[in-house]
Amino acid sequence: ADKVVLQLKWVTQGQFGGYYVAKDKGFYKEEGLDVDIKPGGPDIAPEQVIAGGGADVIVDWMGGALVAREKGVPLVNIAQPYQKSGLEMICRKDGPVKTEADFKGHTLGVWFFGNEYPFFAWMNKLGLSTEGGPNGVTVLKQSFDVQPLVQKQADCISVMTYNEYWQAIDAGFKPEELTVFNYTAMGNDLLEDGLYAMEDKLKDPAFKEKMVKFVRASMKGWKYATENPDEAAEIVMDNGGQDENHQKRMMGEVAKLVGDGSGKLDEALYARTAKALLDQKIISKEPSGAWTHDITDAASK
Amino acid sequence: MKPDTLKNKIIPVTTILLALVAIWYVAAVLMNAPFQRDRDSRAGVTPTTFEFIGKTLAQPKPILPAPHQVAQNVYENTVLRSLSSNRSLVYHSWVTLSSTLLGFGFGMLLGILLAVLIVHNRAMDRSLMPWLVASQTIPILAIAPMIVIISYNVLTGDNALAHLLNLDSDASRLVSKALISTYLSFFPVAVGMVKGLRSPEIMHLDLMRTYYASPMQTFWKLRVPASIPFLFTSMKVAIAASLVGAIVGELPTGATAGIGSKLLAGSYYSQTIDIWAALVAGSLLAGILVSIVGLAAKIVDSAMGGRPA
Amino acid sequence: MQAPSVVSAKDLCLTYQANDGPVRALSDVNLDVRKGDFVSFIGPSGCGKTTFLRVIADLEKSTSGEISINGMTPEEARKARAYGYVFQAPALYPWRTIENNIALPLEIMGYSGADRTRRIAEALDLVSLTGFEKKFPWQLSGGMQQRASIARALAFDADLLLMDEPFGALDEIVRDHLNEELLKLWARTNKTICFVTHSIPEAVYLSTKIVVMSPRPGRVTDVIDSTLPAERPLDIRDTPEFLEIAHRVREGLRTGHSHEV
Amino acid sequence: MQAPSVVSAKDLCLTYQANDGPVRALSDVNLDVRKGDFVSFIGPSGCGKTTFLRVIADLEKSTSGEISINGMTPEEARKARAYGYVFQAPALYPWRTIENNIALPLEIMGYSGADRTRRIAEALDLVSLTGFEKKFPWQLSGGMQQRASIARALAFDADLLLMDEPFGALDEIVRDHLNEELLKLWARTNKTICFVTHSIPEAVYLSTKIVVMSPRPGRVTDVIDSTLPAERPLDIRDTPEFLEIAHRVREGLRTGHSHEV
Amino acid sequence: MRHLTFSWQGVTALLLCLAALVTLPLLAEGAARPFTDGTGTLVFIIVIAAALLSFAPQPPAYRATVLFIGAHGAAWMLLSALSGNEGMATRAFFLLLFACWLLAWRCVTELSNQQPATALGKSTLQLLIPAIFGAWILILWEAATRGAGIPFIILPPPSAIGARIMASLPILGDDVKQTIFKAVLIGYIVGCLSGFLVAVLADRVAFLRRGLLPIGNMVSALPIIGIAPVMVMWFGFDWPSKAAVVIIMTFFPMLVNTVAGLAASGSMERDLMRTYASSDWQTLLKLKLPAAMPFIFNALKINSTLALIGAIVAEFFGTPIVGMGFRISTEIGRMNVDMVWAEIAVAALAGSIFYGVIALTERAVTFWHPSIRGG
Ligand SMILES: Nc1ncnc2c1ncn2[C@@H]1O[C@H](COP(=O)(O)OP(=O)(O)OP(=O)(O)O)[C@@H](O)[C@H]1O
Ligand SMILES: Nc1ncnc2c1ncn2[C@@H]1O[C@H](COP(=O)(O)OP(=O)(O)OP(=O)(O)O)[C@@H](O)[C@H]1O
Ligand SMILES: Cc1ncc(C[n+]2csc(CCO)c2C)c(N)n1
Ligand SMILES: [Mg+2]
Ligand SMILES: [Mg+2]
Repeated sequence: ADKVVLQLKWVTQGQFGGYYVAKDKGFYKEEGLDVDIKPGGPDIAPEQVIAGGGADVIVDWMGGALVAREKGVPLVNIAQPYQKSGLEMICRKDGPVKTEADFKGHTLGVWFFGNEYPFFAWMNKLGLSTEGGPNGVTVLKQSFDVQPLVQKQADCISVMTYNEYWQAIDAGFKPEELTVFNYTAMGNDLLEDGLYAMEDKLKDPAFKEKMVKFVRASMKGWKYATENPDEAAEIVMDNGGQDENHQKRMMGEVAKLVGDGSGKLDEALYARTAKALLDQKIISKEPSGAWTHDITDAASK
Repeated sequence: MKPDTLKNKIIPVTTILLALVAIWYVAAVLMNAPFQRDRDSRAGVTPTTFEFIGKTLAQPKPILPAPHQVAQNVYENTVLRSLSSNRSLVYHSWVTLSSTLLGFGFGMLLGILLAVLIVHNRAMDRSLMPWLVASQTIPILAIAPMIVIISYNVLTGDNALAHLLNLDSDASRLVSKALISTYLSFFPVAVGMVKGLRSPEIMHLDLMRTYYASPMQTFWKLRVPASIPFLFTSMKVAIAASLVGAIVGELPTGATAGIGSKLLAGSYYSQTIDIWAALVAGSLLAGILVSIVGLAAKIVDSAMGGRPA
Repeated sequence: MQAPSVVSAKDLCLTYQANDGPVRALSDVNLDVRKGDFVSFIGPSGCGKTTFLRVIADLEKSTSGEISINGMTPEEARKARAYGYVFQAPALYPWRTIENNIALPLEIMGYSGADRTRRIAEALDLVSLTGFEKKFPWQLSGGMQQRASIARALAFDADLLLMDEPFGALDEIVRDHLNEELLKLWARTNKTICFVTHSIPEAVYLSTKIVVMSPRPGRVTDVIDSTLPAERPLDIRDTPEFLEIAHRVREGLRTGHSHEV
Repeated sequence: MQAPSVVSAKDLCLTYQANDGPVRALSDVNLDVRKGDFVSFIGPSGCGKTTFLRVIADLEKSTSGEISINGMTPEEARKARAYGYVFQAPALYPWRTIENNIALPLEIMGYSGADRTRRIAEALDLVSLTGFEKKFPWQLSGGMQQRASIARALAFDADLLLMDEPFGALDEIVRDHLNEELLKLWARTNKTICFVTHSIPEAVYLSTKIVVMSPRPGRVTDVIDSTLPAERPLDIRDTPEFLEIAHRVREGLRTGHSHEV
Repeated sequence: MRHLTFSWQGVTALLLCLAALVTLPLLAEGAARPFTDGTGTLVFIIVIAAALLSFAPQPPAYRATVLFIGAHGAAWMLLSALSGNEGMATRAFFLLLFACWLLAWRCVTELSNQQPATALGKSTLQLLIPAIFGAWILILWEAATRGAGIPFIILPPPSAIGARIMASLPILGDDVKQTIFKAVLIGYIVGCLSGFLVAVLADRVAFLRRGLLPIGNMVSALPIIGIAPVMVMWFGFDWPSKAAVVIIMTFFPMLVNTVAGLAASGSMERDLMRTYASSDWQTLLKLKLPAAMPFIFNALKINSTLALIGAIVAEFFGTPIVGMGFRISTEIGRMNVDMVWAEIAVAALAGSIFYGVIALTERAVTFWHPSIRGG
């Protein structure tokens, strides 16, 4: 079987349920692939892994991928399983922030390591400085959990709809005690989990064919996972996921982001993401060739 | 056991340990109180002081878990789980232990090799020594993830080294984690062994000269035995450093097993009890490793005519 | 006919380069030691006794002048394993038993197993340490350690024995005993012995030749040939002949000491 | 009329609890030292000389028996700073200059600045170390270090001086000189001195009273009152009277030594 | 004596040159700016000449100079030929560079055998020898990354790191202020001081000492760094939580070493104090503390590296958006690997200075200790 190494962006969890299901249910094998799924972690940069030859394809956010492309790692989006974004910012209702207008002078928790671009794009749009002071916001590099909100170290924190949000609920917050700013709902979302491969490798038809099979099987996995979230959560648990209930809930939430299940990249969303990055000078010139529909088109045939 | 051991060791140590546990309990109540108050007021209940204290010591995700919560968690995850379950602390300790030992082994080899070079070669001594010190001021732990990822990729990628070693992905993961341990542990060994290999007195060296002993004979019959106490002292430091390296190497690198990954997973889900249980497991592991080295030192020492204390 | 020369020094000088300037440790030393001699070196602290022994042993290089050992350079003599050296301190290896400490030179010089065992037993017997083979150095008193170190130097065949204050750490009674034993050994084996001491009676009692040295710069001020008979019971030390030689040595020392304390 | 008693021991016993069983270091020691005495302790290694001095100095507690110093218990005497102690090794602090090492007891006992300076100068002069005030201990030879430690014990006013083999590390000439100086100092100040030595001539030369000890268990086997005159030139050591006392001491030692080597 | 003195380094360098000649050219075909014949030949001539001249019967100082100029001149020419030709270096190029390296090695060996008379000469050599060694690490690194074309985001060349440092001085300055001057320094001072005070207390109270010492010994072997996330949880995002990690990491080594040091004074020295009926404080001040100094400095040195590591790792678990640990983890995520290495270089520099200052103070304070006196 053809070997494919997939590098995830984060630890094993429901967020990547589709790939684990595809592997577990033998969808990859049916396509003649032997897929090795490598979990990530807070300091694993999938871009670096693929540049070093440690993976054939990676799960990455569009922001990180475009930045890497400019830094000489020619990543190409070959599929976009997540058509919506799961990022949001939540604030305590009993705290000072109720609307976007209240941000000024307050402290916001943000994830860095390439996950900060949507936040900065949003602040850019609001015209808020991120350097602190009375007319800007104070930014904290947020750790892995919701403690900053519980302990009132930050007024608002970043969460994923499918993950940390539920940890806040577990910590005793009721949904009505939280103000939620959802990036997708605000129209500020930048593309999240997509599949990326190296441009030079894609020139090789054999590799391209391999990717077609990979994407086809993966999307089949996603379809199965969204239809059977509990079973998918079990599969994730078997592969090293933590906290079963949490994974089941996560599968349910993730299903809402996957969309039509074709994995096809929405060009408008791509354009918005690229523009937001350009506006903030995170990238310096309009990227070109950073995505292709070839793979998804071939896969859906 | 001599009665002195009881009086001079066991009683003071247990007293202080008990005092620490007591302080821990008080701290747990104090630190967990605000959240509990918050919670109670949201739920609209007003517990008695006694109930309140009880609740602060029984939170599922406390800021500071009470000792018995940690103990219970450790007990459940060691005794009650099968050893191969990935919730077993024994299993995670084993994973960490294996890369600790591997890194420690590499570190010892590298450290001893450097020490031998430095002791036998003036140019090495003068050019290498300052850089050895400088090497330890690099915050390797901060770039541990990068190192682990890059070396893992090199080991599994398509290059000459990878073909030469031909490791599978588990072995590569192990080796790349062990590199961090190696980096942290070679230094104390190198420094200690340089000291040790240079520890023979001038008179002992002169004695060898009067016998017209070859450099090899001087090395094996004098320098090596003289350096043994130094070797064990640095081994104690090195094995502890190795363990730190292995844990940090697992922290943010997507490892799914090991004490570091338990710390991370716990921290990711605010499962403080799990964090503390992992810390306890790490501490036990450190204790066991250091004691083993200490025991080995004692045995070797008495075989080499060491005087009982 | 005179016995052949074992150590012969001519105008020997040695200057140490210390960090606060050069130290003249030996200055124009002329000396001839013949086969079978028992030569004692005596002199105040720092007069170069140890340095001279070290030059003979090729542990120190002379700055000028000539020295030959059995007609060879010191280096050749060392490589020919021509001498045994007993340091001022026992210098036993703490991780080796007494037996193995004595075996050390034998191992290095490649003596065979059986030969080794025999030699160790003999040497131990000579210094009355039989029964202590398996002990480690720290289990022995200072005097016993010193004797073990003497045994180590006697275990292999060297005709020249260099001994640097070997009995300094011993009390008078033990010292007397070892003096007797050393004389017996010397008479039996016909070795040549160079012996450093601080004790005038010891020097007079043991030697056929006493070299008196004086410091700053270290030089030989007097060489006294002993008139005592070869047979020397301990109470020879109360005879007028003995006291006279002792007196001459003391006078020699006192002039060397001049005004310093 | 007899001088008052300074050290008085009655049936003094001391047993050390070592890890391989108890060691009887002192057994039924009876001794009376009077004001102005110069008492030498001599005996083979391990016979308890140091131990006895340490009991007097309250560094060791006796197991049974009685001991009084100037009519006080050793602890009271120590707190009254009744004695100066010279250890077998110099025990100088390497981070203090010679001058400051001598100043150490003066600082602790609260002597005033000017008084201190004067006393340091005097003490240094007594042991002929003037000019070495600013040196650190490691810059001095072993003998000079030992002299500095003697100066340290002499710098403050203690009527009792306890000296544990103070001249062991010195060569014969320097030793002779210091012996003379010590006798002069003793004659001038009328101090009481307890002095441990391994050297028979030294003991005889210095003492008004020689205590011969023997080991296992440590006990006093002989107390010899010297018949030598108070005025003692160095060559008194060649007189028959001297030799006779020396002979008696040697005999005493030899019986103590019995069969060991 | 007018015969030649061969060295294995020199001979091997000549052999490598020969091998390089056989495997020419120095840059792969299609290089944008290939070597001109002139420069290529010049490099060969320099290397061969330096190797040959180093065999000549001349004083070592002369040989060292020739080797120094030859090795570094040739290496510089080789490296400067790389710009514009990234990733095009061939085997011959590296063989030649290794030859230069061997000559530099020979040069260091010659220098090590020098015994300069003046103090100035001594300290110059003491700096020069390790400097050459360090320079060659950088040269080989530069050649490996630029010559062999290792991707920038895997390992950037030192020249790029240097440029990045120069371009980012204000940011680096802010990070150093946050991490070193706040977290590390405060944590280090508080940790060492409290360890010291508790040790003095433990020295006075035997019960405390007996109980605390085994525990302290054990704890200093524990992976304390694991409490970093806990500290961030307790003390918040800013520097106090980092300082707390540093305090805990430095406390125990100081405690254990000081207790050992206070017990290190010889029994005879302590008996001496007893004969003076000295009070406990006098004994502590005049005997035990001075005798403990080597141990205390040992702890200060160990702690100087622990402190930096502790603070930087703690920043992984949440910080304000400034600080060396923050920058390192964030810039890896942004693929600015040169910035990561710039922070590392700054950290190593700061650490070395920190260590050096302590080592110098140690020399001044424990001048009397044999390990210092012996050189
Ligand atoms: N390695 C050295 N470097 C510099 N000077 C030295 C060295 N070794 C000895 N000296 C000096 O050389 C002189 C002679 O020293 P040596 O050790 O030979 O004396 P010694 O007669 O053996 O004295 P002692 O009776 O004290 O053993 C002394 O002044 C000493 O300080
Ligand atoms: N702290 C101790 N613990 C156990 N035994 C001891 C201790 N100190 C001395 N001894 C033993 O007590 C006996 C007397 O020792 P002491 O030091 O008084 O002898 P000494 O006469 O001074 O000998 P030396 O001439 O060698 O100094 C010896 O057998 C010694 O081994
Ligand atoms: C340091 C750090 N970075 C990111 C996240 C949040 N996170 C969890 S899953 C996910 C999506 C990845 O595809 C993200 C951004 C975190 N908790 N900590
Ligand atoms: Mg000598
Ligand atoms: Mg004694």
